[in-house]
Amino acid sequence: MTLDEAIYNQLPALQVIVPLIAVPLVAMMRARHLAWLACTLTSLLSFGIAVVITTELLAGATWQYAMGAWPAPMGIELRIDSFSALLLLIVTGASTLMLLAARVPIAAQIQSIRQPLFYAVWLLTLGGLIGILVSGDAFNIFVFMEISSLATYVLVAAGRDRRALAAVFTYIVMGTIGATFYLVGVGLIYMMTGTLNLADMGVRLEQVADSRPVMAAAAFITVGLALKAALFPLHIWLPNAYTRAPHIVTAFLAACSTKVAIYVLLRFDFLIFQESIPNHALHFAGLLLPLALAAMIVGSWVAMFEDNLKRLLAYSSIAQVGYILLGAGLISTTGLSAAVLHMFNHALIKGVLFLAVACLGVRLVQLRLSELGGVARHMPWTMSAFAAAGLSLIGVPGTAGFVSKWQLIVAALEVGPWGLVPIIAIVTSSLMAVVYIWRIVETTWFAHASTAVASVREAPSWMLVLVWLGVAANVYFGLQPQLPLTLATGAAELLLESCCD
Amino acid sequence: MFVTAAIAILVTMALVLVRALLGPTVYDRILAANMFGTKTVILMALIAFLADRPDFLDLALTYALINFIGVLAVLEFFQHRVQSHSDTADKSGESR
Amino acid sequence: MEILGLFNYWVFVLLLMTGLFAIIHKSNLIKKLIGLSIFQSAVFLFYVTLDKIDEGTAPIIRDTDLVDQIYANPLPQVLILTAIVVGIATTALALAVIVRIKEEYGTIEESEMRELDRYLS
Amino acid sequence: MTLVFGTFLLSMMVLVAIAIVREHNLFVAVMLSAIFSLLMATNLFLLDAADVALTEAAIGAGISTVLALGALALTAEAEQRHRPKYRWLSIAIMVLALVALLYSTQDNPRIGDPEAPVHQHVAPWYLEQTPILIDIPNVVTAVLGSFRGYDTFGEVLVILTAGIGVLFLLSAGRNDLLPNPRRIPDNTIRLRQHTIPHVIGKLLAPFIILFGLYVQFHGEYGPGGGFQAGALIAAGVILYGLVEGERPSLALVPPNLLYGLSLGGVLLYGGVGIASMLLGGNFLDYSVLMTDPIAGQHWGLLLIELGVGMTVTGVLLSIYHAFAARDPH
Repeated sequence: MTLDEAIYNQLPALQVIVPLIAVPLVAMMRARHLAWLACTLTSLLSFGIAVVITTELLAGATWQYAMGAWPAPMGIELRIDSFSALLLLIVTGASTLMLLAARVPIAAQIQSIRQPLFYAVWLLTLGGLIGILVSGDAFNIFVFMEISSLATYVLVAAGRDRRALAAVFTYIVMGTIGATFYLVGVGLIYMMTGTLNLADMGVRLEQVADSRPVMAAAAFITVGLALKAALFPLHIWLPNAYTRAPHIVTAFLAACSTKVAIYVLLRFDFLIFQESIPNHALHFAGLLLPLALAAMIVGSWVAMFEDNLKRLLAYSSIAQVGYILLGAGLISTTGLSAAVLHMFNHALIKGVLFLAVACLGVRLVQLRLSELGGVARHMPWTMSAFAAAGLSLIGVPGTAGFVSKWQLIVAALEVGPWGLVPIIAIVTSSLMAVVYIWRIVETTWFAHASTAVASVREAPSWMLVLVWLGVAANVYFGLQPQLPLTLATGAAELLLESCCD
Repeated sequence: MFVTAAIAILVTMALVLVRALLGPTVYDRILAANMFGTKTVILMALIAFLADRPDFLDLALTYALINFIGVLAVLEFFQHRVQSHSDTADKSGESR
Repeated sequence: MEILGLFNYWVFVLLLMTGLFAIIHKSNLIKKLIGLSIFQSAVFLFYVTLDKIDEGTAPIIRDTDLVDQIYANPLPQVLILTAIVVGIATTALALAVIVRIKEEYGTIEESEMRELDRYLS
Repeated sequence: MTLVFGTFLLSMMVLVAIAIVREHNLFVAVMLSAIFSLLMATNLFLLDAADVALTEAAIGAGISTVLALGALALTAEAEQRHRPKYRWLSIAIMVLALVALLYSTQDNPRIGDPEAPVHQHVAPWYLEQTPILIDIPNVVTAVLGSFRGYDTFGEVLVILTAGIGVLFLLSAGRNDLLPNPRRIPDNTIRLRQHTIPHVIGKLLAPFIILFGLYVQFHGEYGPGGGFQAGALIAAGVILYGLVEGERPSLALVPPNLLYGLSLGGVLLYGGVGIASMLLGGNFLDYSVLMTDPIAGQHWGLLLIELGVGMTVTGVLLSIYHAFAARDPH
């Protein structure tokens, strides 16, 4: 075995271990620039590993790795398939992009001696999220969920005013309830099967199908993860946490944190409960579809009247969670692949939008729409990037947002006459998105200049380069959606493999 | 033999618990917490013998040590509060 | 005796709900946090209940000549060791947040914090 | 017999939990929580979970009580009475959920049922194979350290996250990350004035630390291991701090050392994993560390438990000092 092969075989483990091992090293550093550099390079390396893994998995295989070399149900197994690969790309990519842009905004918001700790916690968040995605073991997912959650709380609490602390406390309480519910659910399944390995669970649950503990487990896990994913009406922690966190942190979290929870939710519901609970698909859709539709309408509705720019985008995110779960609730290959694709596209869109907000945040303290009048005339590059990403959010043809919304509509049409309801919701919610994006564009470009913005300059050019890189990605994946589409279709087929249709 | 002892300990624990829950002063509760810890240590030792695993006396030892630290911490912080705001601490002690 | 065979699960459910009640109904942040730790403790009880086996003893293997000795299931114990550590980590972090909240707001009552923020905005 | 004991103890536990929720004096609520933890630990012991009982006693009843008291000293001691909105509605929902959950437990396997699925799959393998593959008596340590060593790595990172997080949060607006012994006002009264607790505490502290070391290195043979040992050692140093005051305690074990211990423990754990990768095995495959796989497992377990102990000691003490050395005003 050559060295290349040796490293190649260890890739799944390296994917998760590289950021985690770097944590103590970064935390030891005293110089903030060095800490930033180390953190960014680590994240870049993780992204590289994710790219290599993805190219391997495009064919639709799964990659297994036994931790400690113990065979699967006894030891912990890592299991990467095209669904996890797509999410890995999102998480590591978003982290790298935001870190590259982070130096200036973070220097402005966090004291220099605390910055090494901040970057160490960032790597913990990244490592925790990756750990969830690559894991094939139910309890191991809990452990990594807690690493990423605790680290996320700290990142959010780094926000500059006291309301960040209040938001974080709510977030801690909600997050812990969600995680504990998940833990109870896993315990109930363990009680009925004696195993913690996800694949093994799926097989062994068939023998105890239709028992009350399994139903309770499904309820606990679905509710717990819906709480983590901020599904309406369990979203109350999200707007404040997103609004009060440092801007770059918001950009990172908006791009990936709720999506990882949705990933785990879909895994459990489709791969484990689907077969063991009779009519599970019906229950799942019956519960999820109305909530998803409500989230789409309510989230967009609130966003239309919101004054705070970050809170506005946070409510828009709640609506987007609705889109994703709508696709999943249709329980068809097209629907699921649309959902998974929208996870990817939404990460691209929201990442860019919040990154543009971070650019604004470098120059301005208040991010209320009423005080941003005419800011675009001073920061044209930032705001045109914002507008471009906004178009993608609305779903204008030629952008990434269009592809996944189109897929969603196609999936809804397959359902028959009832599919009209989701289509109406999608169209309504998109029209609302037109309204709130237009409100921002109108205010920032055409409104009378307020005094607060009179003397602002354009954001640092390095950040602009990154924002526009994101915009370019939005257009590229709008015109050439093959890569995410292949992975998403692979994921959908994988999830529905065991299902009825 | 061990069973009888264990039952006696359980009854004592219940009695101590009554004091801990009813108070009325904070000092009662501190004393009750301390005594409850002591009873737990003995119960632990008894269970170890009942289960025929006397090597688990380690656990009872841990409990004894931890209990001591816990009570000292309570006293320390309580004293600290009495001295820093003597009014409020007394009131909260008597009102319950 | 048979009726007590599920008693641990009932206590688990009761504790879960008691904790949840404190989290939802109390305005004091420390009280909420204590509720949260009762909520988490309930799960410890649930998991460890699973490991019990009649006539069994703790899974620390004694002299090898006792071949027919039955041992409890070690796996839930390992999981709960982890969960306890997660619990203390969450508690410590939340306490630090509460201390900071007290310094910034001057109160740790959620209702008062909300009032104060309303003035600010 | 144990079933009856358990029922009795569990009933007491429910009573204590309800009392905690109803109690308005936070100081008393924290004390009752300590009693709750002791009851929990006794129950865990009755359920044959010796390692968990040890951990719950050291962490639940010991460390978390001390931390909560430290935070209380900085915040408030009484809860304000207030009447939440929609009280009865949510109580009704909770009672409904309670009934639903109680209903769902009816199909659970009876406690101690040897036929329960958990005793059929995976667990028997651990009990059978541990003496053969790892050759240590404590199966819990074997599962924790080797079979599911990756979970434990995650757990150490959780603790580290909490440690870094607390330091990060509490350093806001300050010039140093770690508590600085020279900046702490030495006017705190502490228990130094009271001779008996002072003498006993000072006498006991080294023995607690010694006992902690015993638990650390005896973890393969009896209940215990890195977590319990770390908590005990931290408790010993905390005891010293309680009776002597913060400043001497920080001078004895400097914050830098504690920070180094926390990070070093994670590095040691991860380093063992990486070493096994470099020697051609998978991550955390200790068998490749030595020519004899069983000796490799022994060494691996010893080292990772040491890493766990280091991180837990370092983090718990750092967190304690972050609270205790803080000026309440």
